[in-house]
Amino acid sequence: MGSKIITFVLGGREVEVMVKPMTTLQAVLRYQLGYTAVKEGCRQGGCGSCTVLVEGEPMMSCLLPVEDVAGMHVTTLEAITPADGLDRVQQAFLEHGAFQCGYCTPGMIVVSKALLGHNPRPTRQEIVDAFAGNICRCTGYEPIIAAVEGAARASASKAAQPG
Amino acid sequence: MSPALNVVGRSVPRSDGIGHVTGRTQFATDHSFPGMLHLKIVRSPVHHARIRRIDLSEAERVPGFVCALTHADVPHNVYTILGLIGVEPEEEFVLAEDRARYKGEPIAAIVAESEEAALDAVARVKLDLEELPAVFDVEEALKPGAPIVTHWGNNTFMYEGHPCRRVRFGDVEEAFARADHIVEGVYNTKPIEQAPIETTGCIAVPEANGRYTVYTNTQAVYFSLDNTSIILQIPGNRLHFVGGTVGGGFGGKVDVIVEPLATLAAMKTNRPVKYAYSRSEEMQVSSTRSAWRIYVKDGVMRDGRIIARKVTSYADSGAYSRQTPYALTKHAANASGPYAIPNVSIDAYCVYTNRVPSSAMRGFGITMASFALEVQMDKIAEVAGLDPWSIRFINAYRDGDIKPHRKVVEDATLIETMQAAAALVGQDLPAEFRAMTSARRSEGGA
Amino acid sequence: MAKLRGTGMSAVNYPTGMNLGGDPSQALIHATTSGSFVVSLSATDLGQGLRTVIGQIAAEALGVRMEDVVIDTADTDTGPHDMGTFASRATHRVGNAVMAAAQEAREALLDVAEDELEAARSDLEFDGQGNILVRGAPDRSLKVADIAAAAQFKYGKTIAGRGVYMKPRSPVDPETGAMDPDSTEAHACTVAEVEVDTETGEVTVLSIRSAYEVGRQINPALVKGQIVGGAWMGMSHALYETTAPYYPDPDHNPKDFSEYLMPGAYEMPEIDCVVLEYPSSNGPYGVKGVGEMTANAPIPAIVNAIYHATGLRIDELPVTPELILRGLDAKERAASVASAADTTATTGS
Amino acid sequence: MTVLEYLVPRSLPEAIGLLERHGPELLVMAGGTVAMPLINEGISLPERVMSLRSAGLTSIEQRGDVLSIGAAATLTQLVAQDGVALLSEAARNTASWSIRNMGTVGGNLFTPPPGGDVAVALLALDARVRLSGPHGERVLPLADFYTGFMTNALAADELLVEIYVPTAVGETAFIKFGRKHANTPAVVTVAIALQRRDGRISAARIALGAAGPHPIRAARAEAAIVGSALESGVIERAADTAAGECRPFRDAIATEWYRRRMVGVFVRRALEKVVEQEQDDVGEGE
Repeated sequence: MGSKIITFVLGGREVEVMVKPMTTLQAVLRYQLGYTAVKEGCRQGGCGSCTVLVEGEPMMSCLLPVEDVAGMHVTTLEAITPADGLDRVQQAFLEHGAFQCGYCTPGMIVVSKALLGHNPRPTRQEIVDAFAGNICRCTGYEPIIAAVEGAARASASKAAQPG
Repeated sequence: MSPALNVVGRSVPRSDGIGHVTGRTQFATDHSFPGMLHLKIVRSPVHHARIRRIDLSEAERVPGFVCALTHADVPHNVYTILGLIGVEPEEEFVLAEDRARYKGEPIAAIVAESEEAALDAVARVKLDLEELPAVFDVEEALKPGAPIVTHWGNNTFMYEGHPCRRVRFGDVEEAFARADHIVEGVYNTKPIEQAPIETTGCIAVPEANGRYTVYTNTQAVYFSLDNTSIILQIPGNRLHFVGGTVGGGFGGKVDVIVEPLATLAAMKTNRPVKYAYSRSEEMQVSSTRSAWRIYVKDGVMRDGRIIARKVTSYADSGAYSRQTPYALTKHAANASGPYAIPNVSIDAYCVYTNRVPSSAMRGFGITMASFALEVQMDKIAEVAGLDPWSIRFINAYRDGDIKPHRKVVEDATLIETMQAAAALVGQDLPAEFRAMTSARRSEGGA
Repeated sequence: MAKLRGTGMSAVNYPTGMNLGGDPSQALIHATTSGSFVVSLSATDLGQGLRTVIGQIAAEALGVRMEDVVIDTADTDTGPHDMGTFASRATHRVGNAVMAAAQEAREALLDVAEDELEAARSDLEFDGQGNILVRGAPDRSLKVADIAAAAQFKYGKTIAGRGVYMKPRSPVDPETGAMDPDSTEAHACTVAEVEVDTETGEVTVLSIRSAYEVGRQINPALVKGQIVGGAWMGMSHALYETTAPYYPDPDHNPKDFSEYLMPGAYEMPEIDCVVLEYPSSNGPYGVKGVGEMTANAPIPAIVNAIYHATGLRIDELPVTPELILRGLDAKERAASVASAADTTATTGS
Repeated sequence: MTVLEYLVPRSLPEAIGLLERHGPELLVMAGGTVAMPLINEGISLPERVMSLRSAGLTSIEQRGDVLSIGAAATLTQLVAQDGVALLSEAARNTASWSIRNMGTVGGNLFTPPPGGDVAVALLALDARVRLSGPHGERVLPLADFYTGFMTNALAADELLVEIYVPTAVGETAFIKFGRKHANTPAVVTVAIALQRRDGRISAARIALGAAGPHPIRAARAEAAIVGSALESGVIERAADTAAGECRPFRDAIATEWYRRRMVGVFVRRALEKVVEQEQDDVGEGE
């Protein structure tokens, strides 16, 4: 059997790709579409560096044949980055030094966005739970947790501002 | 007084920060090129074997198979990564010849149109192996009759005629004889993986001008370039290495494993070739931090002064030594710890076993010495009837002291650091330790 | 179920710089006509922040703003030779090379500035904001960018500098081990608190508090990042990690992140640190280096804390829960044998 | 062989038809969290793979006193359901958020130990599984589904399509003990469901994970406590018996010795948790 054309919505834009059977979403994003914020730390579902949102929910793109997201909305870090500057979560990662080598960072930020989307004021425990599938070898996690707490506070104070 | 500084000493934002939080930072294998081929390795399934035959016939029939490389294709197949700084002998096989010395040792490389095809072809290579007895323990490897791992006939790295890196300072035996207490310990540590989140990898790309550009996540671009040049026997000016952005290193990316074969495959196929470790390769066949066994014997006086220390250390280098001989030298230079000990004897062995080679890792030669010595210090404290803080203050080195390797101590601040830690945790120190400094003993640093 | 708490400490030195020397690093700096300084190197950024720290050193040494410095590194067609980023050598070696290159580039700038500002060299100073001033004459200043442009278009001169740093290769005396095995020594003292579950053998690290002395900190936030991340890695080495869980038996070597054990965010203890600065004599601005050493002191501190909590001397890493349980079992057996012996002795007397 | 075909049936009959057509060489996959890593690494080289993700097997519904769980329902769905607390807890303690969004309840039954934490809970709940093939359907107790390490009662042409869990479960407790607190393989997993009448245990199911070739029941421990009150001596007896009868193994995470010891500790702690929950309930009632 040959290749198929699969259509899905990537960061709000419909894309069409021709793929061999069972090509992973990760491979399509990185090697066909050039979305290299989707990282490739293990391809075992174990590091979280390839995390993307499928219909708003975090998933490991290395374990997902692209056929399974046909017609769905996929969001990568590229789509989280606003045209003008940085998202609040990205800003918080900068301010808290929540990365060193930067390789786990895209996955961490995608998960943070998903978490804050579901739960704008997460407890420390909820943050820790959300990151259980994302491995960082450099920072000791503490600055990452602080960044998410910081982003949540920033959102709350912005929401509290009149007008 | 030095002039005021403008930017040194300030927590300025990281210059790569925006790239990292937006994912725009380009890591080595984020590049991809039209027509790029994929290289995967056929590895030894056993710890030690004679290789009788490599049968590629079935692999060659896999759709997408492009070529295979064996040792015969590698111009200078036996190398030593530290050969660049004069370390001998050449010992590691880029691709195994008649013998595989560890489980996971590369025997052949398969180049294919896709990663899937390369993996498929690798699975179809038939190896005819005669399994040989293997040795996995550093002291077992040194016993007479142990399986010999190296190709020159013994299981230790030789340091200018000695089977270990030696340090001799004073007379430990005389000091042991007059010591009030002898404190002995043996410390064992298991191998550790650097485990960077980005696996080791590179892409070698043939350029229009006959050169090869290699995008790599090596920690040391020239080290990798120079070793590649030696292994492939091509002038360094035909190689252009591009790197600098590494998704975690911790010493795991100081070896030169992927670049020579990827470049060789690019030369052979005239196409871009990617060779990146899978996670299981990174975990199971990439270099580790050595396992260590460290024997420590200290002679201690009633007042807590350590007057003699004898250390015998064995680092499990695995089948090839890579950076480990250098780690032993660093270890030997520091196995007395940050203490002033007048009589010291150190023997540090780099031992070959049928294990995955060990190499560099964060804390190279020191991390496990610090573990052994600092646990030993607590034992000494107990024997001498002192608390852990006192034993360290009493023995702390000062500027002007002579280390066992004969270097005069210049930057000692152990005492000040311990005082700061005590203050941080609310540990009361006796006045004599509060007043102590690392200044030269002759300058009142009593 | 008992949970036992204990505190342990350790104090360590760390020799920085590739130990036996003979490991040169070069830097080349040139000014563009827009006033940027391109610093060409071949060091790598592993995440420790090399580009940032070297950018700070270059800006400081050149007397310009951080944003006027471009770090171009690890391209062997443009970068001069460098041994690599390992052995806590990068900031030390490359930083020194950059300072030397910056000095030469400054001199070249001053050559032109003397003419452009009609002032003696000894009266010129950099304000660190991208300007050269005539001391005592605030109205007489020029932008570095204008001087760089003038050098190119008016004088036909390059604004460039070359730098290299090499600690000469030190031989080792094979008999005595006499050698020069470091460039400078940094220090750390760590206090760890643990809690041990005597039923499961689990060790929970409650806190890791440390003092570090690392010479001059180029960027304190990055230093702190190394200390926090290193504390995590030290705890991981102490209690979790290995590729050979049954060493020397080579079997059951982990293949993925679930089998290769490392603590997660949940396991992170409270981390606290203070940093002392005793500038070294030979590092750039007194740097010693901090990247490698931060995982070291936590390991023995944790192991010593386990002893304090349980009375078990552990001499093996990683300290698995099984190791603790077997140790506690042996201790209990020894105690019961001892008490049986006591009973016998008492009865016998 | 590079995968030639990835089949994504839209209904159960279509899936069964495809399985019949392609035979046992067809790799059946649901969430992909176990199969995909093996395929990515070239350890598994299937020619044809069928995904059950879109075959209409994803619902979780309460029907009377039975919770019906589609085999392709995700672990995230299982966390969210409020019919059986033990299942939510087991699912919450499995893997990570992303993996729970992908991994399925059915897939968890095929995950070799030390994985398969949800399966341990299902075993304690006396779940039954519905198997469907071209010649009809059958329903088996989960306890009869497992036949050995990575082997089961599924015929070559059958699919596991649904899991039935009685909702009247009595008192339950779940503990997963790993070397870390989250997203980690089990040293041991314990799930317990008890019924008590007049202060005495009338029925007990103690299920263990990572303590045998597949999730197992500690039948002798169960027998040892039925008829007794749930008090410390009885709890100790259950723990000791379970530790004696389990069949643990050594892997990268733990030795057989350590696992056996932890079976004892965590069977006891799980039973103590039941007691504590009862006291909490009493406390709340006052």
